[in-house]
Amino acid sequence: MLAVPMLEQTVQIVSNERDTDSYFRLVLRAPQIAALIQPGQFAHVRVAPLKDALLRRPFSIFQVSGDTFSILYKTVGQGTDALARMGAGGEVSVIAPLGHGFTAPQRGGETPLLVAGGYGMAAMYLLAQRSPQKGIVFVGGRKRVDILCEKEFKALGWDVRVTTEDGSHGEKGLVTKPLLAELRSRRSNEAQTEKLEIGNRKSEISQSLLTPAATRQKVRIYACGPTPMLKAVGKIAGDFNVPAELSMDEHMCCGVGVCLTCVIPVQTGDGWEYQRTCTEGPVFDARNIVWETMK
Amino acid sequence: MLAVPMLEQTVQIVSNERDTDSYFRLVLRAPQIAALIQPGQFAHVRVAPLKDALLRRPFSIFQVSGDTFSILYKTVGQGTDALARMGAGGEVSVIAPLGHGFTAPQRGGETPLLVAGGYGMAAMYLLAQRSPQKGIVFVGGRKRVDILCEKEFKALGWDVRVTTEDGSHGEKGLVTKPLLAELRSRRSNEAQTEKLEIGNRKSEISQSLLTPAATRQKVRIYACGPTPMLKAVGKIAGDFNVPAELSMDEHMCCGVGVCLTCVIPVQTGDGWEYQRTCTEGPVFDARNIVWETMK
Amino acid sequence: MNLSVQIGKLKLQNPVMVASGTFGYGVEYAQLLDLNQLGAVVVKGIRLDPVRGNATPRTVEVASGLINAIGLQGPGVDGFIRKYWPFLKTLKVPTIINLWGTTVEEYAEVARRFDALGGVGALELNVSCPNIKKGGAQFGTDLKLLAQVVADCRKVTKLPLITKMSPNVASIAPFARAAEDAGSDALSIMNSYPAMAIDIETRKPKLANVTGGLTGPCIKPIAIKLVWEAAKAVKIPIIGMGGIQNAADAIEFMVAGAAAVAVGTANFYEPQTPLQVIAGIREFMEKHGLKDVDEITGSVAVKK
Amino acid sequence: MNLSVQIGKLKLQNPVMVASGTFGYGVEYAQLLDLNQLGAVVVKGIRLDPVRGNATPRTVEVASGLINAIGLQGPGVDGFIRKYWPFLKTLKVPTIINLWGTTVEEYAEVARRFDALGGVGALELNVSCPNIKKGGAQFGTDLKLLAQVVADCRKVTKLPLITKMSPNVASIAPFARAAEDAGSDALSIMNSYPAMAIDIETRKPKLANVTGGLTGPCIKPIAIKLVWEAAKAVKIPIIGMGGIQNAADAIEFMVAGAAAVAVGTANFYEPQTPLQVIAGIREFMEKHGLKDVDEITGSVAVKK
Ligand SMILES: Cc1cc2nc3c(=O)[nH]c(=O)nc-3n(C[C@H](O)[C@H](O)[C@H](O)COP(=O)(O)OP(=O)(O)OC[C@H]3O[C@@H](n4cnc5c(N)ncnc54)[C@H](O)[C@@H]3O)c2cc1C
Ligand SMILES: Cc1cc2nc3c(=O)[nH]c(=O)nc-3n(C[C@H](O)[C@H](O)[C@H](O)COP(=O)(O)OP(=O)(O)OC[C@H]3O[C@@H](n4cnc5c(N)ncnc54)[C@H](O)[C@@H]3O)c2cc1C
Ligand SMILES: Cc1cc2nc3c(=O)[nH]c(=O)nc-3n(C[C@H](O)[C@H](O)[C@H](O)COP(=O)(O)O)c2cc1C
Ligand SMILES: Cc1cc2nc3c(=O)[nH]c(=O)nc-3n(C[C@H](O)[C@H](O)[C@H](O)COP(=O)(O)O)c2cc1C
Ligand code: FES
Ligand code: FES
Repeated sequence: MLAVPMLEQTVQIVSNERDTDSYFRLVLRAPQIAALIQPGQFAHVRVAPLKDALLRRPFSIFQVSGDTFSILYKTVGQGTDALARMGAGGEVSVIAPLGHGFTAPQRGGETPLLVAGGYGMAAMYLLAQRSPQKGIVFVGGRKRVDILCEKEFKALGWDVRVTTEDGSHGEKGLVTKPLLAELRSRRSNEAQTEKLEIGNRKSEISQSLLTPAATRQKVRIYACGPTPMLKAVGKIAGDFNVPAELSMDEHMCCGVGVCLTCVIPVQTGDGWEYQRTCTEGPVFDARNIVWETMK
Repeated sequence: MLAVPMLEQTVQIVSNERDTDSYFRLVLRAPQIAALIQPGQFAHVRVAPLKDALLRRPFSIFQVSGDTFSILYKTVGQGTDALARMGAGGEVSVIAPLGHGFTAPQRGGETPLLVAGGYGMAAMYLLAQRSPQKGIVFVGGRKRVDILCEKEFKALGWDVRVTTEDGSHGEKGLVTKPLLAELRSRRSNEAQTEKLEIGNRKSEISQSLLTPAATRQKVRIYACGPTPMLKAVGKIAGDFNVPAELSMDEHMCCGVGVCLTCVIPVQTGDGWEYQRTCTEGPVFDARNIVWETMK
Repeated sequence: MNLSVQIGKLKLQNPVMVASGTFGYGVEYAQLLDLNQLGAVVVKGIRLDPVRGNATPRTVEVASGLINAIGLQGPGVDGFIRKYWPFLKTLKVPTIINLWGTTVEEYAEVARRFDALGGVGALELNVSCPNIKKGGAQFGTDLKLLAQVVADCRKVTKLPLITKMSPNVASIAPFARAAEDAGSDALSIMNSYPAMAIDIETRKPKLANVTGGLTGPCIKPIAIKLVWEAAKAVKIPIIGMGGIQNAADAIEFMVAGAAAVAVGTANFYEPQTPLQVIAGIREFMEKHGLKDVDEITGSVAVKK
Repeated sequence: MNLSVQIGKLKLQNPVMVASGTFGYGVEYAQLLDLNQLGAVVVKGIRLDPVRGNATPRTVEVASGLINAIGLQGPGVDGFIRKYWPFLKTLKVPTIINLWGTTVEEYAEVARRFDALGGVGALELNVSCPNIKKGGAQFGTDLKLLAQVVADCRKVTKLPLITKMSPNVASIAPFARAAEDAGSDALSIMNSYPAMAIDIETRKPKLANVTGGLTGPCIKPIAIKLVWEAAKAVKIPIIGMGGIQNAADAIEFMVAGAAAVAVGTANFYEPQTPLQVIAGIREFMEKHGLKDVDEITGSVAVKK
């Protein structure tokens, strides 16, 4: 039960600068925390200058570098607004790292397909950086300014596919559009391969390709973004029988599993139960989420 | 009833600097307000960075210079602490000028005796500056750092008499000590004059000196400071039959007369009633305050 | 765009009033804002005779709120009429008189006096002040007394009667219905909530009266719930109040079921609040394409 | 310097507990603070069977507070004993079980089960949760039901019984006395206050459960008053809670009449709060030259 090692510390702001538009990057000096972080985990941040709002705010851990870690956040309300006004040298209290992150991609394992909407990109960087295999990043947003870290992912050598709803950057449409296209093309390639191989003598490798399981093993989806996007990705993954890990964005209160605010319905043997996004999650296996019970 | 013209404005901080120890001087650019200020009035200041505390804080108006006015404040709690952290260029909302201040000293009228404890000095400066007559300032404090504006009053050409409770500056003791001494010496001088003149032929001027009323008219006490000090000053003024105007320091809420928080018991024809420090005051005639009913 | 609302037979140009006891007698704020922009001015609670009120300290600041125990200091009916009515009657917006008594008879007598005065917009029966030993909340937390106060005042006046409800009851619905049944034209919800603060250094209560009433943003979630519950229980309009700081707060009360709102404690720190609320309601209506402010009232989406 | 306090026959090394539902089952915070420094660990409310709880959203932040409607999600008695008891029983400080039921019989049965378990410090009867349709506050706002729950639990266990009081009553004194008379060894005051928040853009309540319970600093002045009133009404010790953020808050509850305190909502944003409170109480005792923490309890200077 003491699965995830976490620390509560008051740490120094190294920098807090605007990225694009309403997005900021906050770098914190926190050597002990930085050393513990796994991709997909989050930090629970107390923004001291908040007036009558008491709760911490959860943010995915974006990058880890030496004795620092950073978050990439969008100003959407009083907490993030107040945070954006803080400067280098200031202090914030953080509880981190928290939650169960993504399954690490394995060398020679499934090809990672990352799907991110808006600040969902923040949850993905460490995964990509630490992955022994390069994959594809599907990144979507409403408009050009919502497309974050394109450069960073390209610098890692990943294939970045951009979509915007207004078409101001990359392909016009939702992020699921190129994802679907990619999965379809992979399926038809496989089907092609299958047909070819069925026509010829079957090798052991081609044998495994015949089974649906094989199709599944070839790629693994990792997604983070708004819930409707995650739901769509989950559905696509189901349709294609591809494993998908979704990092869920639920309102949180304690962040450590005591208050039971952040629950989502998760399938269990005979039914479903509410599990905590902050503790059992934020990353859940898409197949286990009972979407019908969520609003 | 619309006696005091007041304004609510968000104004800029010109400077906010430490005076001595825990005292700060805040200068605000507020041309319209500055033009209206009378000695003894106060400003009701909203300190925006306060967290869950909502109310404005009242401060005597210290100095007026061109299009600015200033306050001199001591950090004693969350509001003044937060204020002290604000810097030039920042903004505060003020409602000012508020309250009924001191009676202006008249040329050839009573000699003003100012009595101040701690930040009470702040309420006195404008009075001294605008007085056509120079007088004496009795200033007291716990220790050296509580003695404010000594230089400023000296620069105005006033006689400044300092007391500290620990003797670290000026005379050791309470501020009432030199006040009492001064009043005693004035009385005995007058008695002297009286005796002399009674022995000789009486001039018209000496005639007026014979009546108690004459004694009263020679000095007028103006006081601001902690309530026990004001009470002591009020008593002394009564004993010597000298008029005294006391600027009362009561907790305030609205500052404009609607909430009835800041009341003190004031003698009326047949009894007493609660009057508002923010509206009928902060300056009251010492003779009218019903000390027994105050805590 | 129609912002006017109806409280009994009284028509207000907009739904934003000020809460009794937080706006004096109007005149005090006349320099800082144009009173004629308000929905109505509600004056500090008045009884027959002058009232000295409680000893000081009378208020204490707490987290996101204030506790007060003023003790209904006031000039009495005659004093009010002499000192404040000449100014108030010149206003273009109605004055609502908040009144109280120590007996049912006194409530009725004060109501009669203000009925006779002429020109008063409505009477608000304060049966919920927690800070006086006799009168106030004593009447608002007893179903029979409440009904009697309202009924007896009803007999002496045709002015709209607003009953100012106490939150300090186990359930507000029966009290709301009792006031409605006894002839109240509207309900004001809520008065302050009984509360206390102690200075740990001196061990003394921070208020001379020991206890007081809690107001301000801290009580808003309680007030919203009470308005929502009362709105389900009665047909008469509700004036929502408790911690309103801005238009969003006011609209929240209206969505919960209030036909009008009152700004209270916020006046003390931001006297422009009532006007900001009116402007904000207008903006909200524009944004949401609403023609009449009553489309907001009771629009909360709760499955029955 | 003696910080220990007595709750029935249970001795606590210091008067600072954590409030049920804000500390999970202890284990979750074990990495962030030394649980063995606490007065006691109070676990989330448990009934006989597992409880799924309410739909989400379950909490919403409000001015200086929080509204929650968790709906008492929990593993049930067996699940608790399997999953959490092995850890809790290793602690050097007592575990207090917060329990509830949908019938008087269920309360007693859960009490019996925990009595039989052995090693439990005390039982806290949650008769005051506002967020469940059956059970909870239903029992704490009805004098007869309250007395029956306490009496029936009393029959099945010698463990100290703490009754967790609802603030949503017109007057707490009779309820406090009813719990005392029925055999309760202590009272916890207070549970959350019924409240509501609405999203004005969507018109939807911000909680799936529509209403919830208000907690945090915003309710402290209400809780202090209730503790003060209950302390005048009963002889049994009171555990004060509601918005405690620091030692000064805790001491204020004690001065008002509490023998012990619990830190609730503050754990969510500052998990070190309980330890800071303990340290601060020690400092306060030193500063004021107090030898025993019980010198603080009920020391409020109010003229009778
Ligand atoms: C696991 C996780 C990871 C996240 N990672 C990021 C990230 O990397 N970058 C980023 O910009 N944002 C991230 N978010 C969302 C971020 O927590 C919210 O944007 C933030 O809490 C908003 O706070 P506020 O005070 O500015 O907004 P307000 O709307 O004023 O907040 C009011 C309350 O609602 C909560 N809240 C509001 N929006 C959200 C939300 N979307 N998710 C959870 N709680 C919310 C706040 O925490 C607060 O309690 C993440 C959320 C979760 C749960
Ligand atoms: C007419 C008047 C003139 C004043 N002039 C000055 C001045 O020139 N310089 C100066 O330093 N101080 C002055 N004060 C006192 C000043 O208002 C308080 O020191 C200040 O309000 C403390 O606020 P805080 O938030 O720092 O303290 P806190 O103790 O945190 O304040 C809590 C609450 O108590 C009130 N309060 C606390 N102390 C006082 C006090 N002594 N008087 C009134 N309210 C108080 C606060 O306004 C606030 O509502 C004056 C007070 C009055 C009434
Ligand atoms: C200082 C003060 C005085 C009050 N006096 C009265 C009063 O005389 N009559 C009355 O019915 N309500 C009185 N109230 C209650 C308010 O009218 C209002 O119901 C309450 O403050 C809740 O609104 P708010 O949170 O916006 O302040 C008073 C409130 C305060 C803060
Ligand atoms: C999220 C949450 C869950 C709670 N769950 C319980 C519970 O299971 N049983 C109970 O008796 N009280 C429960 N409470 C009430 C607290 O124990 C406490 O009485 C209340 O929060 C007041 O204290 P606070 O203001 O310090 O939080 C809960 C409170 C919160 C905020
Ligand atoms: S946020 Fe409290 S349990 Fe997840
Ligand atoms: S502070 Fe409100 S009347 Fe004086």
